[in-house]
Amino acid sequence: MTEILSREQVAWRLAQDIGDGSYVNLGIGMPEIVANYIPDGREIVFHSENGILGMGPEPAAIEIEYDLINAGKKPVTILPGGAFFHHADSFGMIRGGHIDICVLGAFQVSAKGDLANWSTGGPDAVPSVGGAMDLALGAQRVLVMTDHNTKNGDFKIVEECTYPPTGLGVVGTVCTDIAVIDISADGPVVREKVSGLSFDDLQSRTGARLLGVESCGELKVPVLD
Amino acid sequence: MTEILSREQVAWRLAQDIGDGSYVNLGIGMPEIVANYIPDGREIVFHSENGILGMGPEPAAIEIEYDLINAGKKPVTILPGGAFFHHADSFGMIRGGHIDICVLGAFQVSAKGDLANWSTGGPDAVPSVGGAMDLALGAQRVLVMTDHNTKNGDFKIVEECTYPPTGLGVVGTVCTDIAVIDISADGPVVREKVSGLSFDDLQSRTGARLLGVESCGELKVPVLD
Amino acid sequence: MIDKTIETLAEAVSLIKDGAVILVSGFGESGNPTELTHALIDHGPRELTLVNNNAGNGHVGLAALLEAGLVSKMICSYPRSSHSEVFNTMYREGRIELEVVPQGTLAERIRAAGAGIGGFYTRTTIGTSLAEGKERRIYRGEEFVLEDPLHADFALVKADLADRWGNLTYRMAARNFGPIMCTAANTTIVQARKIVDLGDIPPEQVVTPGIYVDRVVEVTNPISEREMIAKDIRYIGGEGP
Amino acid sequence: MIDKTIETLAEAVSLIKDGAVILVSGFGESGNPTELTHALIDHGPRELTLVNNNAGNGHVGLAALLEAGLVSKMICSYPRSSHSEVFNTMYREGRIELEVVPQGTLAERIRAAGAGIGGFYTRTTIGTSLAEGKERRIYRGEEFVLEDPLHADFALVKADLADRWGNLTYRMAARNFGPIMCTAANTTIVQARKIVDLGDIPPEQVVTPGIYVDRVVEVTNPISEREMIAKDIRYIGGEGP
Repeated sequence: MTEILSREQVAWRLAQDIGDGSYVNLGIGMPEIVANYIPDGREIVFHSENGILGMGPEPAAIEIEYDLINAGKKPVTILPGGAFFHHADSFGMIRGGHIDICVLGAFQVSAKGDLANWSTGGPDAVPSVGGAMDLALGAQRVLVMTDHNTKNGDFKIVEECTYPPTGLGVVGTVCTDIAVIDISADGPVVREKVSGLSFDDLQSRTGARLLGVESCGELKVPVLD
Repeated sequence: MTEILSREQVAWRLAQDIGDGSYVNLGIGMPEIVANYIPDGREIVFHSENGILGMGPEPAAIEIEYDLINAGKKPVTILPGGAFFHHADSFGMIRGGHIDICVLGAFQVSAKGDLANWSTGGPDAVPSVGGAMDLALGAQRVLVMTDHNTKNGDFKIVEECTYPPTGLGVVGTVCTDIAVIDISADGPVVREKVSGLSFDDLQSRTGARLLGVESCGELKVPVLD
Repeated sequence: MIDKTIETLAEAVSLIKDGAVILVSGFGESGNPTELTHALIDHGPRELTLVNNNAGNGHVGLAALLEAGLVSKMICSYPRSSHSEVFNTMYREGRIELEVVPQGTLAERIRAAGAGIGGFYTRTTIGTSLAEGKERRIYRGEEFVLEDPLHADFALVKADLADRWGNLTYRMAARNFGPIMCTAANTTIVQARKIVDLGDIPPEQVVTPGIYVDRVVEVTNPISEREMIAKDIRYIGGEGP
Repeated sequence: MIDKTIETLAEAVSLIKDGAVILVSGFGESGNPTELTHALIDHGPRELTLVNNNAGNGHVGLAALLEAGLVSKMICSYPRSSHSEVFNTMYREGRIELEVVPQGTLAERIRAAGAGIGGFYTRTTIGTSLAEGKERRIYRGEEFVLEDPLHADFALVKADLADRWGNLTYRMAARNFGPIMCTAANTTIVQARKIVDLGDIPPEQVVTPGIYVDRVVEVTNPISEREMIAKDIRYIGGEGP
């Protein structure tokens, strides 16, 4: 039987790849929970686009400061060693390649690492790009956190993105609910897949040809509440 | 007999043209003494390229701080309301047109307001531009403070600069030891000249055709120590 | 003597005319000059172009300004939010023009305007629809697009401390767009929580030097847009809230 | 755990190799990382390119580095000064290359490198010999020249306070080029007057966030280049001064 990871387990798995001392930006939404699963002993500095380094967890209700919110507009805290700066400095930091890792959600990731995560291109949508393009292009390494398939079972890892791209060739690794896939120069390489899932099964759920059949390992995560 | 202004008197005359509340950058050297002659009751904010607004006068010897120097590398003070900022911010302030008045020295000023003040173009000179070009182009109004002629009696106000230009069409007014001359779209207009000097005499000491024979007034300055 | 302090919000915004381009500080509900924005509604200039990261939330501040029919164009990075129904409706009905700019490019365009930069190259938007029609440059093997500075007639900015020279500090992450917006407008109008004596802000701690600021009005207890939105309070003009 | 503090000056500069491009903070005699510069002389890499506003004074710091024969090129705005005889002589004898950049363009090129900007347009140098051969742009009727970012391998920077994350403050006008240089180098090496505990620098007062800093060494009583020059003291390498 195929084990499917919960969102928390995907976040946990992704967090294992964030090394001690990294400067990390967590995208709005699902990526934010990655902060909860950083392994003990690793000191990570979280960046928020609205001008924060050293961002800490959500405060207790009584300590909420509305002048201290993250890019997702949620109340946060600041840790000792943190800093505030203005928006041009904050995006200079991103664009200038100073952020080690950015974790983003995705509508689609292509075999070449193209990312589509800002617009479904629908005629009725209010176009809203925010900082997605800056982050996708600027971060040293983009980690994508996503379900492997859409709710309808459509591919999210595809040969070519059909949704409008956010950036081309930017994705380093995709962590899904069934696999960890690195985007190499040759295409997507499966690093790990969940137990009970054959490589062929994984391929059948993926819209791009996968490499790594020989080398891939097992995607193991702890039980999380 | 023609009265010739001392440097202090030229500085005094120039200072009268600096309105209350102006943001002013004084070039290195002779222009620096303009700060001593700001009329009472006018509050002027002095800018220094190395990241100071609200710069105050030279300190007493015992209070000298070598971390607090002006663009000419001389010890200065900072007034209440002053601010420090980095070099990119300081030159953004200049280039962005936020400095109201810049007072500069000159080798030559042309009839069209071209300024030459950074290099005599000599083959042996070590080329050194500093902030001169940024200031000449960025300040809202450039006031030039200079002797009317060189020590050899050569013209400094000329039809065309023969020295390498610092900026084209940038000079607003020239204050010399014998006249105050505004650079208009039609050419240099004499606003004031010292008593005892005829317009023709002034013209003979000037390398560009002067306007304002009808309207020019007398350049009056107090006796200064 | 330099004294940039102004007694009333109404006087502070009184110079703003029809057709003005206005930078409005804030990100989400932090750093918004809500009281200045409400004073602008009362003042009532029309056909405004507004620049903000977002496009207003609930029925207060920027959203109330939109709802009052005074705004013909928004320049922003992220108009859509959970409380942006005013903008969404106007946009769908074709009653407001939208220019979407990536957040970092928006910030850099504002900074460029303040710093006298006549355009800059960024990799952001390369390979996307937002780069269409833009000039390109290859530098060290990488492709960049040319972006223009974004100048404005006015900036409305919320600060924490201010003095009579216009020196400003900001509180925590409410700093966001404030410092760069102050530099990019012909006239910068600030609401500060507290006006302090000249010299009370140490010179190393000044974030916006007064040279960038024209008018400062004290708003001691600024209202929280977040609380107003949560309580579904609408700004109806005139006396409040 | 993040700990960017380094015990010795020698270790701090030990990675710098022949041919490196190095940003050196300071303006005149304020904000110069003199101790780091002297440690670099002892370390002895050759064919360096240095970026500083000036080109060294007297026979200490930058001037001593030039005099030691380790530098093949200077990029600066104002090499000439009353005490720049070391540079002047080397330049006249053709022993050092010089790139003169207007001070504001120099600062903006460094900032651009740090902020991922692939070139920018400035009016500075228009109409002058320094604009020759540069790409132009007309924007709103005004002419601008294109300038490239100025990236470096290393930055040597003097700060006032630092913490183990590399957050920095600067003292008075010694700030000058420090904050932008920290952003533009692959490896930023800082000498700070005092290393303080994490959290001792309030987050609103951090001038350089630690993300830009790689190594910090404490130099409690930094020597004054001005005093050394006045006393005509020469740095002779090894033990001092």
